[in-house]
Amino acid sequence: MSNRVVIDVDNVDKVFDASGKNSVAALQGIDLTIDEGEFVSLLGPSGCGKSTLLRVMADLTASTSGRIEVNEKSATQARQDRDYGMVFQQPGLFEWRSVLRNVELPLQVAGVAKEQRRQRAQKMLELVHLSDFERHFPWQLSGGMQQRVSIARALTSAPKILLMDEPLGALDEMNREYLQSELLRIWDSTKTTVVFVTHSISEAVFLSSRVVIMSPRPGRVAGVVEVDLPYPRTARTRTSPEFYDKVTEVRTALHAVLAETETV
Amino acid sequence: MSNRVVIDVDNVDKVFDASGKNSVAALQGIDLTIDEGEFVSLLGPSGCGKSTLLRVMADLTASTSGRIEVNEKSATQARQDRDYGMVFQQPGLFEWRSVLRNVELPLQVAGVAKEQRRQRAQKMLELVHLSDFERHFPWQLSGGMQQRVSIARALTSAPKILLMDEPLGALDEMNREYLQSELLRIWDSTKTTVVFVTHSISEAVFLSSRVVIMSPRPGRVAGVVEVDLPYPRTARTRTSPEFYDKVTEVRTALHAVLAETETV
Amino acid sequence: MPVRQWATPFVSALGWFFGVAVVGTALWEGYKAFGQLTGDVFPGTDINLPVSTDDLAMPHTWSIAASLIEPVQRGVDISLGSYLVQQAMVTLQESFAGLLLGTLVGVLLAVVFLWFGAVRQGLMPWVVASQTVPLVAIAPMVVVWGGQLGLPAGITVAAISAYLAFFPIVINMLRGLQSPPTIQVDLMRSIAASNGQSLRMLRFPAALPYLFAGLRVAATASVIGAIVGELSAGTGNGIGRVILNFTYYYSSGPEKLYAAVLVASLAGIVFVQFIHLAEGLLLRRRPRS
Amino acid sequence: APSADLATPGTSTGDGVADHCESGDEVRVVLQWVAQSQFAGYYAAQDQGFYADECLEVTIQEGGVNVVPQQMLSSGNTEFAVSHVTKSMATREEGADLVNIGQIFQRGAYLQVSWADSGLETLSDLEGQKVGSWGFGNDLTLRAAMAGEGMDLEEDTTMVQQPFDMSLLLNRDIDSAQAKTYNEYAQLLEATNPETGELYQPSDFNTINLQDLGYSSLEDGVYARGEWLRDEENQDIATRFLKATFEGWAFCRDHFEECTDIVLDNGSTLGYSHMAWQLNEVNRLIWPSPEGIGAVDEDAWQQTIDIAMQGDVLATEPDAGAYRTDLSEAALEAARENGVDVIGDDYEPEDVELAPGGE
Amino acid sequence: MTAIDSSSARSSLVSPSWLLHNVLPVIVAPVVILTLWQALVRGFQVDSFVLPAPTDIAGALVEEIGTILSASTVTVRAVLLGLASGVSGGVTVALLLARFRSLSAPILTVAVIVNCAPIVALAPIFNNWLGTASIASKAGVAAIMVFFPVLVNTTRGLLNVSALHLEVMESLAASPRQVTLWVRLPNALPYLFNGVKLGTTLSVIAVIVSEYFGGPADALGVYIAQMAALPRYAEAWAGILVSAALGLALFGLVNLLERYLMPWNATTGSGG
Ligand SMILES: Nc1ncnc2c1ncn2[C@@H]1O[C@H](COP(=O)(O)OP(=O)(O)OP(=O)(O)O)[C@@H](O)[C@H]1O
Ligand SMILES: Nc1ncnc2c1ncn2[C@@H]1O[C@H](COP(=O)(O)OP(=O)(O)OP(=O)(O)O)[C@@H](O)[C@H]1O
Ligand SMILES: Cc1ncc(C[n+]2csc(CCO)c2C)c(N)n1
Ligand SMILES: [Mg+2]
Ligand SMILES: [Mg+2]
Repeated sequence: MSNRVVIDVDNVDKVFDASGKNSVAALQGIDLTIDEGEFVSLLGPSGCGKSTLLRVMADLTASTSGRIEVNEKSATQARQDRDYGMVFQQPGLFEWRSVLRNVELPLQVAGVAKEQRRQRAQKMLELVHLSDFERHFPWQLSGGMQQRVSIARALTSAPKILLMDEPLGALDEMNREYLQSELLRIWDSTKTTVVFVTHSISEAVFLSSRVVIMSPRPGRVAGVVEVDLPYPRTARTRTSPEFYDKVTEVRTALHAVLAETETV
Repeated sequence: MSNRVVIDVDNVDKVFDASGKNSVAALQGIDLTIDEGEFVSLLGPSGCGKSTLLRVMADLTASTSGRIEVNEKSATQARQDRDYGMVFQQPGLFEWRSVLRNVELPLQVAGVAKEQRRQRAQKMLELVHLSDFERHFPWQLSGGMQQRVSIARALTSAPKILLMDEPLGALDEMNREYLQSELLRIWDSTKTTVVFVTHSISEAVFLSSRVVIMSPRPGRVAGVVEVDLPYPRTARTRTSPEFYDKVTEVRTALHAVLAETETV
Repeated sequence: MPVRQWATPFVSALGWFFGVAVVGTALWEGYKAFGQLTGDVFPGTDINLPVSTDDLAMPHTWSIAASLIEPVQRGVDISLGSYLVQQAMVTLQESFAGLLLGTLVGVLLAVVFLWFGAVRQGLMPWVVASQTVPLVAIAPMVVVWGGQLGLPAGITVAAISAYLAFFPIVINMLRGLQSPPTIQVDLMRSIAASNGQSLRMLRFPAALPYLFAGLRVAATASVIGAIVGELSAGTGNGIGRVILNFTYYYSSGPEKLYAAVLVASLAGIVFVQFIHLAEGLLLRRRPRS
Repeated sequence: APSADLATPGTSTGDGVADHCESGDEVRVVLQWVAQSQFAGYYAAQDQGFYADECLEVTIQEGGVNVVPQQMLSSGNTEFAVSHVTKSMATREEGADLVNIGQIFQRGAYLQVSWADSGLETLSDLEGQKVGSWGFGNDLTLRAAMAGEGMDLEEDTTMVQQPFDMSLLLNRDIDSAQAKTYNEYAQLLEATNPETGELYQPSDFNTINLQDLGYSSLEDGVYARGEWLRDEENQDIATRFLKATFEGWAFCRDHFEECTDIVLDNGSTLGYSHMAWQLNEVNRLIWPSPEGIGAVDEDAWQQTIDIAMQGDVLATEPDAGAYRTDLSEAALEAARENGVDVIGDDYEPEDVELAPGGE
Repeated sequence: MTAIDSSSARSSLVSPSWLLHNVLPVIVAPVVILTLWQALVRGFQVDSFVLPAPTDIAGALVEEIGTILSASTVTVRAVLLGLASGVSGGVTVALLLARFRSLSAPILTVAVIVNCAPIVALAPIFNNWLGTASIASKAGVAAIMVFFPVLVNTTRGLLNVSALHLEVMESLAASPRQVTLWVRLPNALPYLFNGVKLGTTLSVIAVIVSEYFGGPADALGVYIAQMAALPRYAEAWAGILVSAALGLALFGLVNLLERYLMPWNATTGSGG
């Protein structure tokens, strides 16, 4: 793993509705550096600002103050250069497009020629094992398959950075574990940098090289846990004592945060 | 824990659309006895018939064959005697009723006088820590709070049996763990018998005295795991080695089922 | 030939229509026979039936049907039926033009409202108010405006029809354009899609089902608009004018008015069914809700 | 030949112009109401080829409720319109440049009809009664006549918007109805008395003739736009149009039955006897025309304007350009040269018997 | 855990920025439109028979307000009667359909189809049936025009109840009457109101069209038509203005009623 910094978040604040009397301090003094090829999870209770931080990184929301640098440029520039791939909690596929044309979308927006983008999209569908479904429409797929399509879509323009906001949150536990493994396999084969938002302690531990724990009101980085379990991680990893230990470590850190701020 | 049998499921089959060509054998030869005061979880992959079994017990769906006895009478009689309290995956509150009036509903249906049902509903809201919200409408509450209201509603008529179909499935992990503890506290204070459907291994282990593992196509009882962790179970229980061992045991049993039937 | 799936609503609507025709005829004749029997009062009372059943107020269904094959007027060998269909076609052409115009204006307005929130805030109440203006009242003036601009009367009628049609289009189209969930909007932004791309690739396709819901309402409205417009347009054309003429001649041939009203209703219904057909065809790949 | 043009029903277009013409001038004329004998002269001129002889291709456009000829004329949707003096002068006051170029009807035709058994015999008897009125300017003469009796239509009676038929009076929903001699009055006499099974007779009704009370307003006349008339060529067209129209009316005076048939062939769905009655009554409104058909009698004009001003429809007297007689005089001259009797001194009305339903 | 605070939503109703974004444009738009209109008419010397100036219309409104208002009462009476009978008829039939559910699909289909017919065409027939001079013929057309959207919407509301809600009631062994009273009716209210809102504009159109085909002479529809034909356009426009105001007022009234009857919709029931 190289040490080139891909995302550098420096003392970022975000206040919603700053002037109104319902102002919410969603982020406060966030400092975070993410290196190339890392798999970083943002973990924390609901409302602690995980999504907001991700959206600020992706230039979907402007920060109130502070500085964000992505690949040595501004987040806006990075977005316009199409450095990002994004995956959300819901697949958000366009129901009027076939699976293939959904995956093509980012390339179409970027103006890539038809033949070329088709080939590229087919490759991505192979990667997520959905080649047989390219002519299907989203509603003909199960939720898990749809989410795999949306991952393919995010990867299709070979983004340097993959930003994922609870991409597996809507799936049941069995499907979820299966897709976690898939995700690691894809990450391994594409070598992108991943920032991954989740509520689930075990998910964060299983996937990440680093877990960033956030605390709410205002959203702050409450701690970082390095997860030194070796990759590739498999079904066996989940039953290993080292895994349980990490889970316990993260859980303890998180509960400390919760205790500090008053409970749910 | 007494040994009085509360629910006795005897060789129950359920076939949907039996005559049609899309007939689905949702349940086959289910045998299950649940004793008074037990907390039993039904666990299994999607589509294995957990909800169907619960609904057959609740007399919301008729079984195709077999016999169900609840408190020594038929399920229909039990439903008409209002022996059940039900909680579903979605809170299913009536958006035109205030929180208090939602909780009052079962008593109103039963014809209980206004003053009396009001007092009882207020007590239930206290139990779920929502006394401050009795005049609010459902949309003014978060998902977790709504689910607590629906639990209060299920408890308000002091049912002998609480049937819950993935009541915490829609919540995020933190909220979910919090409500799991709440649920155990309420179970402890009301001494009802609980049948609880879930996808989550750790949830099933944390809550139950017994985990019933089901296998799909057709839905069958594939195994039962006794969870002998002592009550009351707390946040500490989740980090204990015994807990991890039980989780691993259930995971192994479940994976055996999955392997047998082919995966996802 | 197997009926294609997108066509089934259309075919079943036709089936329904004939069902309604049979039941309607039976009720009409039943009521008439009852009234004739009791002398237009409720039996055993002197309370009058709400509608008297003589042949002037309620001609027999068969005389209505028979009038369709009789010549429309002296010395002309075209039947009332084909005359009415001809006239209904004129009205439908005006309605269609009005619907197109209304849809164009409605969609443009919806896009403007989407992009400029202040314009929406300022104009939306007036868009609602526009529909409470009695169309019949302004139609004659619209005709004058059309004449001043040198437009043929048919176009003026279409404009009046468009006035009624654009409203459901704006409302539904705006709702449709705003319907994509945040996730999809964010996705387009994250891949640096331009406003135009976002409109073309996301908002428009997402709005299509809403547009069609609006079109169905707008189609009915456009027929009403065309009929009302014809009352004032002075072209002498269209089923609206025919209804008016036959109203004038009601006492000498009530069945003609009924025939005209029936054909007008049929035209409106068929028109909307064609919208359904187009919808089924265009959205056949979408999930059924 | 039936000339109703079914491609655009409600209109009638000629089949081209006469052989001696180098080319045809296309013009349109809008009527005040649907095809009926009230407009027989125009249909006859079309049918008999009088327009074609003048090298005109005329499209006759039916009117109807809401089709306001003055409006269509001022908006440029037609070259000629048939309208009343009161209505067109009101429109002129609002800025539309409408000019009367030929006053066809020389007399008014307004009746006020009630049941004989109601005892309503004079206008003052109508006080407190339910009185039907068509409105749209057709109420002005009645208003003026009532004002002459010191009454006010709104305040002293209950006014009911009268529809196109006489059902309100026949059903006794109103006490007194407006009627024109040539149309609604006939509708009453075509209706069957349910008690006798016979047609109603004039003796069943009380009629108040507003003209007899001295209130006559100039009704159907031909109008064009002043701005359009400024063009000499258009003046020529107008003259030719008037000439052919005058000939049409003369034809209807002299060929009563043939003319009735022409009207019926042009789309009227009312029966023969009704149309015959109507033509007879309309002929009476025109003939004799002492100054020749189309002339404007200044006294009658002034009385009409007075009625309009009294009815609050006109604020000021129309200016001098409101009517011109030069075109109709030229048309009269040309028609006379053609051997047409444009005065009708020896005109004798027919005797028309109404059949049930006007058949 | 946070509750979405209702008071905050309400208190923001009077914040300056809310006024700026929601109220200002509503006031600015008509000022701009009327100014442009006035300038256009005066600047280009548009004849009043084409388009009268707003100031002329205002003048006519002041002068004629008595006549117009008394004409309005005649029209409004028919509109209200039509609206009331259309709504009650629609709701009654909808309740019957919810009770006899097997009938609901065919009848609803028919209703949807009939609703596509231009019902204004019935005006002359209703005059003939119910009496030209009577209010019944005007209100009748309005009632029919209101009836269908109300029926279709309300039935959908009564039937489109959430399966979950029904299951909750079933698990409580609730009687059919209880289900209707506590689930179907409240569920149908927003649907009903959508139908009624459509009905308000429809009923005004229906009555004014019917008035064209004959009826009391002192009605708003007749007033406007007469003025337009005479032509006194300023007066006609004054009448049009009042009738649009009536339509809007009726619409607003229904919105208010909706808020009152559905307090749980406090922020979502914006209507329109
Ligand atoms: N558009 C917005 N306007 C105002 N407040 C907002 C907005 N978006 C988020 N917030 C507030 O900012 C805080 C952080 O929200 P955010 O969505 O980032 O949390 P999260 O950690 O992603 O929560 P979850 O796990 O529920 O998705 C919350 O208090 C939320 O209410
Ligand atoms: N009403 C129905 N008609 C036909 N088939 C049904 C019906 N309800 C359930 N099934 C079928 O019965 C089987 C069992 O369904 P059930 O809902 O009980 O599964 P489950 O274990 O609750 O799944 P999940 O975890 O996804 O809720 C499935 O194959 C399902 O498709
Ligand atoms: C509402 C209304 N009623 C009648 C007429 C036309 N009109 C005026 S007088 C009259 C009787 C002479 O035939 C007729 C038919 C109209 N324009 N609008
Ligand atoms: Mg989030
Ligand atoms: Mg289930």
